[in-house]
Amino acid sequence: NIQNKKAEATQYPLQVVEIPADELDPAVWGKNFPSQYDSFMQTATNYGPTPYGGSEPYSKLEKYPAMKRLWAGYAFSVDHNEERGHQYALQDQLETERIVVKEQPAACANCHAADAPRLIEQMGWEEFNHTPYNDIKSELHTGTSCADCHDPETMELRITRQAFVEAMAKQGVDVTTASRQEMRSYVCSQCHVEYYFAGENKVLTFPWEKGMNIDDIDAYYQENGFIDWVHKETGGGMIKAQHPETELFSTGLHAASGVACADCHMPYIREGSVKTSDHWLRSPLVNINGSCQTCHNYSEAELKARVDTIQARTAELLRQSEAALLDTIDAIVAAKDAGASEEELAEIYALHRSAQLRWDFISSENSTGFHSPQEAARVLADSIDMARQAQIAAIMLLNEKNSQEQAVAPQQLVNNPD
Amino acid sequence: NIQNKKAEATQYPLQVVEIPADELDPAVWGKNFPSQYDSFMQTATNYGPTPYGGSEPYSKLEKYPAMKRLWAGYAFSVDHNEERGHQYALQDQLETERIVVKEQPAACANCHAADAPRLIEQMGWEEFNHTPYNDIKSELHTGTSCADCHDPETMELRITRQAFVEAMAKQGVDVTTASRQEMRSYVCSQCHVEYYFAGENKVLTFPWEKGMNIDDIDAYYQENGFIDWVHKETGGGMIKAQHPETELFSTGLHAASGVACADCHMPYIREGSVKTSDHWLRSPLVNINGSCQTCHNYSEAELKARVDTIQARTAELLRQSEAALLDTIDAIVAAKDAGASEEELAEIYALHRSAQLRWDFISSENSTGFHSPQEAARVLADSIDMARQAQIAAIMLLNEKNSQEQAVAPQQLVNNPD
Amino acid sequence: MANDSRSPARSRYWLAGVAVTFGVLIGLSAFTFVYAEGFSYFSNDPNSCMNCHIMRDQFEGWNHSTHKAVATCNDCHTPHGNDVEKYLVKGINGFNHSLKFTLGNFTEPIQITELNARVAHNNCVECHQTAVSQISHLDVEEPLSCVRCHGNVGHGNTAHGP
Ligand code: HEC
Ligand code: HEC
Ligand code: HEC
Ligand code: HEC
Ligand code: HEC
Ligand code: HEC
Ligand code: HEC
Ligand code: HEC
Ligand code: HEC
Ligand code: HEC
Ligand code: HEC
Ligand code: HEC
Ligand code: HEC
Ligand code: HEC
Ligand SMILES: [Ca+2]
Ligand SMILES: [Ca+2]
Repeated sequence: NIQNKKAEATQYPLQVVEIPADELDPAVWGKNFPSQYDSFMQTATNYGPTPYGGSEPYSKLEKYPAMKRLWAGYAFSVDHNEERGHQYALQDQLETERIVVKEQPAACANCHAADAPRLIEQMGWEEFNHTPYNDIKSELHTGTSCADCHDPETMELRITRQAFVEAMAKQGVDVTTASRQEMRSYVCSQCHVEYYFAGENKVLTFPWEKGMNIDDIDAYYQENGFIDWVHKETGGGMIKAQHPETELFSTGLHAASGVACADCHMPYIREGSVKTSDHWLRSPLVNINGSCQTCHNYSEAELKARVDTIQARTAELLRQSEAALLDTIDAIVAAKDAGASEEELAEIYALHRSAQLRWDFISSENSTGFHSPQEAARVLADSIDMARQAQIAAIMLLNEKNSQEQAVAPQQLVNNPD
Repeated sequence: NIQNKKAEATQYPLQVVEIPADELDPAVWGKNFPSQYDSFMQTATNYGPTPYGGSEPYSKLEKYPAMKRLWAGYAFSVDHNEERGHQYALQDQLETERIVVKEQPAACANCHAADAPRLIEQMGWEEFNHTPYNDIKSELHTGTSCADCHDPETMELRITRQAFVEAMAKQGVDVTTASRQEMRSYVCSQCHVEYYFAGENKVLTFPWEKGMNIDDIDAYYQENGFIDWVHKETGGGMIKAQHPETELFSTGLHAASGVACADCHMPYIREGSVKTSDHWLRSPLVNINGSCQTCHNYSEAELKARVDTIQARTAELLRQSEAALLDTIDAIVAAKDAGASEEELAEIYALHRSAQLRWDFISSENSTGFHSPQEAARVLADSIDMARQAQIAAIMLLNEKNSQEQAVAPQQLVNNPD
Repeated sequence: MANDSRSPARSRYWLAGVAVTFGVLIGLSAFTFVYAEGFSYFSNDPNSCMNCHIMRDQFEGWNHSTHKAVATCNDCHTPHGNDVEKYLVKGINGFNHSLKFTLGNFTEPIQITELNARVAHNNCVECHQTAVSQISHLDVEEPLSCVRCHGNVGHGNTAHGP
């Protein structure tokens, strides 16, 4: 009734406890903000799979077998699952085979442990990043915490991750001057981004110096010559993309319209008569009503159908791109077996790397194209074109090799005609 | 001033003259509806080019030289321009080289002359379509007329083109039951569609039986084995797509949201206190305020930027698709020269045909992707993939031929090693 | 990211402009103001806004909006606060619209001015204090524009979001 409602309203914000500056435990913060705490804890719930996303952590390698071969020789080919709620951020990292088959740096902890900022303060930025992950494991206790996004005194959003601050600075953006609406995305962009470990000290770095779209990112990597691993079958240098939500989203219409990550992934919910931000970070497809319908005046079914169409087109192109990349690998291997040299293969390696980076950019982006539908299709078209061109170049090289052979030993051919 | 404005609001609509059922002359209709008449007459005005459209009838063959070769052996390779206002509908058809280099059927007149319905009534549907265009030329006097879209008695929108009625019927849609909002698109879909001339009688037909997207259309043509012409260089059968605005639009979000052609191409304009539909059918980019801002509450500059982004991505992919198709033609020609037979080339021809049909579907669609941005990119990705696969198959075939040759005369090779 | 141009955040020292506006407007639109019942600005009956056909679209929009039953034009478009501010705004709008209407020199679709966008926003917050009490507490400096998400509330006329 009215009285209670008015009461609720005036009560807030009521500070039950004073939150220490270094407090990481959500339960403590929750004493002051029970509703946000409750919804945040929901990120431990498995609400099941959506057509392409959701919180069921199935093996992507089993669902998309092509990945195993495309990543041959890299840790991802051993273990890679659909991601799930924030409550598992630390646990899933500690349990992945990827930290077993390869010695990983502490840099990994930047986005998976709320303890990272504290450790960085103690150890220093570079020192922290290159320390072996296994050596600091015991120091990691909390996955994601309120402290990652909020200032304990004012509860205002804040940036806590150095790699993001530096990457934005390189683009000429001072994050301390961000508007409230920008912060509703920036807090996410500290982690939901493509990254690499730069140099000896494995410093966590976002490749944004030339811009955020994939062509800029590819140009950046080409310039500094970075590669993640050498492909086991082809022997070519390769680059892996990871969760570039921020980058793909930045090329889309929602971003252009000033819509923020939190608008869809943390829509307002009612607690009694009071609105709060839903801290159950998850797929909007399980809450279309809250996430979409306030802005889009269409039925849930209609909105779901729109996402389905966009994602189905993207998924179809992803499969085509994988097929083209597998053909490319076959062709390169054949050329190598026929005696093609590394020099002769150099350009083909480069094409294959650019093609697969583009496929990975859309494949590892977690919205299956929704965050920027046309751009996702454009990037996959480029990936397919580059992969096929690499395949053609490799086939040409193979023929050259064969005819040289034949030139040397024409007999063979005459002896076994088809 | 206020007095007049209050008055105006009540005056309308006032019938000055009675319009004969068979009246085609817009000037006569204009006596009753001066404002619609005036704006319709504006379609004679050249408002200049937009980045990819507009009313400047430049030669597309000169702007995109690849077209000449892709259409080699077909009339379009001789003369094809950017289209312009409705006032030129008949004139441009009478003046195009395409009716000179090839004898065309009267079927052409279906969409370029308001006289067509009358002639069809006199001659009969099939008879009209296959009569040589030059024989009925003299009967064509008016390009587009009010009568094409309006019932002279009620001024209600009406369908006047048989090919559209039949195509919709085949899809199970009875156009006579269309809602007003549907009619605001249907009147356009009588002409702004992909078409072909079926059978001996060259009956104007829209290939929609399996559906309106390009995959359905390609499947339809494959089933009935229709081809427009034989490519001069490759000897393969080809299909040309023309202005599939209706088809591409139907796959987009505006269509899904119930937006009609007229909403953007005939926005309401205020004449004093009366709102009328702007009959100056043209590019919305020269009237973003009227065409877009009613629904999109953003600045003109912002809306223009959105269209630019969508069209630039589409244009980039169109150029890539053209490059892939030219490579395909080179490869096929090489294989032919090396002695490949029609049987051996059959599948490669089919791939090339499907690839080029998809490029043409987006290239000849006049919104440069805007009517359905993601679908346009998806279709071009398929085009590129198919073209490259055809190229690869042709290269393989070429090698086969060469090595057979070598098998027969290995000497040659030994004599001239590279 | 493009920020909402209508964001009430960037509020103006509009009071300064008021004086000027008055000076210019009084003479010019006195006639219209009277004839077109510009005083309807001082009435709370939506139909009074309809004295101008120009307002028909928004009236229709409001007529189909969720707020038809709960809020009239002036509940949103004039300050609830003290009377001085209230009548200042009404005055400005009355004269401005009368002037524009007379000269016909306005572009359609009509777009809300920053002043009136802020007035409307404040009225949302005022009526919905309870609902927005939590999300507003970080709000003092920089409120989130309500219509960015609730674009259909006042007028069911936006095809989609903001
Ligand atoms: C306009 C709404 C909207 C905005 C804004 C938005 N997203 Fe999404 N996001 C979606 C939709 C829809 C999906 C697809 C969910 C699915 O496939 O189940 C998605 C998927 C995701 C996923 C995967 C979820 C899952 O189901 O596994 C992540 C992670 C994500 N988005 C992060 C972000 C980040 C970070 C931002 C800001 C840079 C952002 N999103 C902005 C709508 C949005
Ligand atoms: C820049 C931030 C960032 C860094 C650095 C980072 N991650 Fe993650 N990680 C994420 C995000 C965001 C997700 C969820 C989205 C996704 O899975 O694509 C994730 C998901 C995961 C998952 C669950 C999904 C899966 O792939 O099975 C594992 C395991 C994981 N990371 C391990 C690691 C390891 C090991 C490292 C270091 C080599 C690392 N992460 C470095 C941000 C990061
Ligand atoms: C400190 C790093 C970090 C920040 C900040 C962060 N995320 Fe995440 N996010 C992750 C990691 C890591 C995962 C994967 C957890 C796992 O799979 O174990 C994840 C998973 C997700 C998922 C997938 C949930 C599911 O059910 O599949 C969504 C959606 C998401 N984040 C959205 C957001 C949004 C929105 C923000 C900002 C409001 C944000 N994240 C901020 C690291 C972060
Ligand atoms: C991944 C980032 C992230 C994490 C983790 C997070 N929040 Fe938030 N929180 C946000 C965002 C974004 C907002 C919206 C802020 C705004 O609109 O300015 C928000 C808003 C709030 C608000 C303001 C009222 C409201 O609901 O909008 C409170 C209180 C709050 N969070 C408490 C918490 C508590 C308690 C925790 C831990 C249990 C927590 N948050 C964890 C991102 C986060
Ligand atoms: C805060 C407002 C807001 C929210 C929340 C929102 N949208 Fe949007 N959406 C917009 C705006 C603004 C546009 C830009 C096009 C326009 O002006 O209508 C847009 C465009 C779109 C488009 C077409 C543009 C594109 O990306 O190709 C789709 C599809 C869409 N939204 C679906 C969704 C879905 C599904 C959700 C929920 C998961 C959602 N939107 C949430 C405001 C929003
Ligand atoms: C949502 C708005 C919108 C709708 C609805 C729409 N169009 Fe368009 N149309 C555009 C835009 C924008 C362009 C690009 C104009 C340019 O490039 O200059 C365009 C281009 C065109 C062109 C080429 C104009 C030129 O400049 O040469 C034609 C013809 C056309 N549309 C016909 C149609 C038909 C037929 C329909 C319905 C099936 C339709 N349009 C629906 C917005 C729209
Ligand atoms: C199904 C309707 C239809 C038929 C049949 C048709 N046209 Fe067109 N024609 C159009 C439309 C719509 C345009 C404007 C859009 C465009 O140019 O792509 C057009 C444009 C043209 C143009 C101007 C642009 C250019 O290509 O130079 C010429 C010339 C033309 N047609 C000639 C012909 C000829 C010759 C035929 C018969 C072989 C024919 N048309 C059959 C609908 C049709
Ligand atoms: C009877 C056939 C026919 C109908 C019906 C028709 N069109 Fe056209 N339209 C044409 C032809 C033919 C042209 C090309 C004229 C030329 O280039 O000579 C054309 C050109 C156009 C153009 C290009 C104008 C420019 O400046 O480049 C637009 C836009 C257009 N039509 C929109 C529409 C819309 C919207 C409708 C329905 C409201 C419609 N048309 C109905 C045949 C038709
Ligand atoms: C290419 C198709 C087309 C042609 C040609 C055409 N109209 Fe229209 N006309 C329309 C459409 C579409 C509407 C909107 C009807 C609706 O909203 O129901 C319309 C509406 C009208 C209306 C109703 C009032 C209004 O403005 O919305 C009148 C009167 C009218 N047209 C007169 C004419 C006259 C006179 C001509 C010839 C000079 C003409 N039309 C030529 C398509 C056309
Ligand atoms: C009659 C209303 C209406 C008109 C007129 C209109 N739009 Fe839209 N537009 C919509 C709706 C509804 C959507 C679907 C997304 C949403 O729900 O916001 C949309 C979506 C879009 C999108 C994203 C979807 C896509 O196609 O990828 C763009 C871009 C867009 N409009 C631009 C324009 C431009 C430019 C114009 C003018 C040439 C225009 N619109 C005219 C109603 C309209
Ligand atoms: C004298 C005729 C007339 C009357 C009576 C009238 N309006 Fe207006 N109104 C206009 C005109 C003309 C415009 C366009 C002005 C512009 O675009 O700058 C307008 C614009 C507006 C705007 C948007 C532009 C702005 O100033 O923010 C609002 C809000 C508005 N009117 C509200 C109202 C309300 C509420 C009423 C009734 C209390 C009302 N109007 C009565 C003629 C009128
Ligand atoms: C529930 C609040 C509310 C009510 C009631 C309301 N309006 Fe509005 N009105 C708004 C808001 C908010 C906007 C700004 C819309 C936007 O920015 O998307 C607006 C905008 C306008 C505009 C400018 C056009 C535009 O879309 O920017 C006019 C004119 C207008 N209102 C007139 C009226 C009239 C006349 C009435 C009564 C019949 C009325 N309003 C009732 C909230 C309201
Ligand atoms: C004169 C008081 C008043 C004003 C001003 C007002 N509202 Fe409301 N609003 C109400 C009442 C009363 C209800 C219905 C009861 C409820 O849900 O609280 C309501 C309901 C709502 C709802 C829930 C139902 C719906 O329409 O979705 C939303 C959202 C809302 N208002 C937003 C706004 C926004 C945004 C503004 C400003 C543009 C605004 N209101 C201005 C009184 C007002
Ligand atoms: C980022 C998007 C967003 C913004 C900004 C926003 N809202 Fe909401 N609002 C929502 C969503 C989503 C709901 C639905 C919550 C629910 O019903 O669970 C909602 C619900 C409401 C309700 C209905 C609550 C009820 O009891 O039914 C009111 C009232 C309301 N908002 C008012 C406002 C006001 C006033 C503002 C500006 C201070 C505002 N909103 C800003 C997204 C937004
Ligand atoms: Ca997931
Ligand atoms: Ca044109």
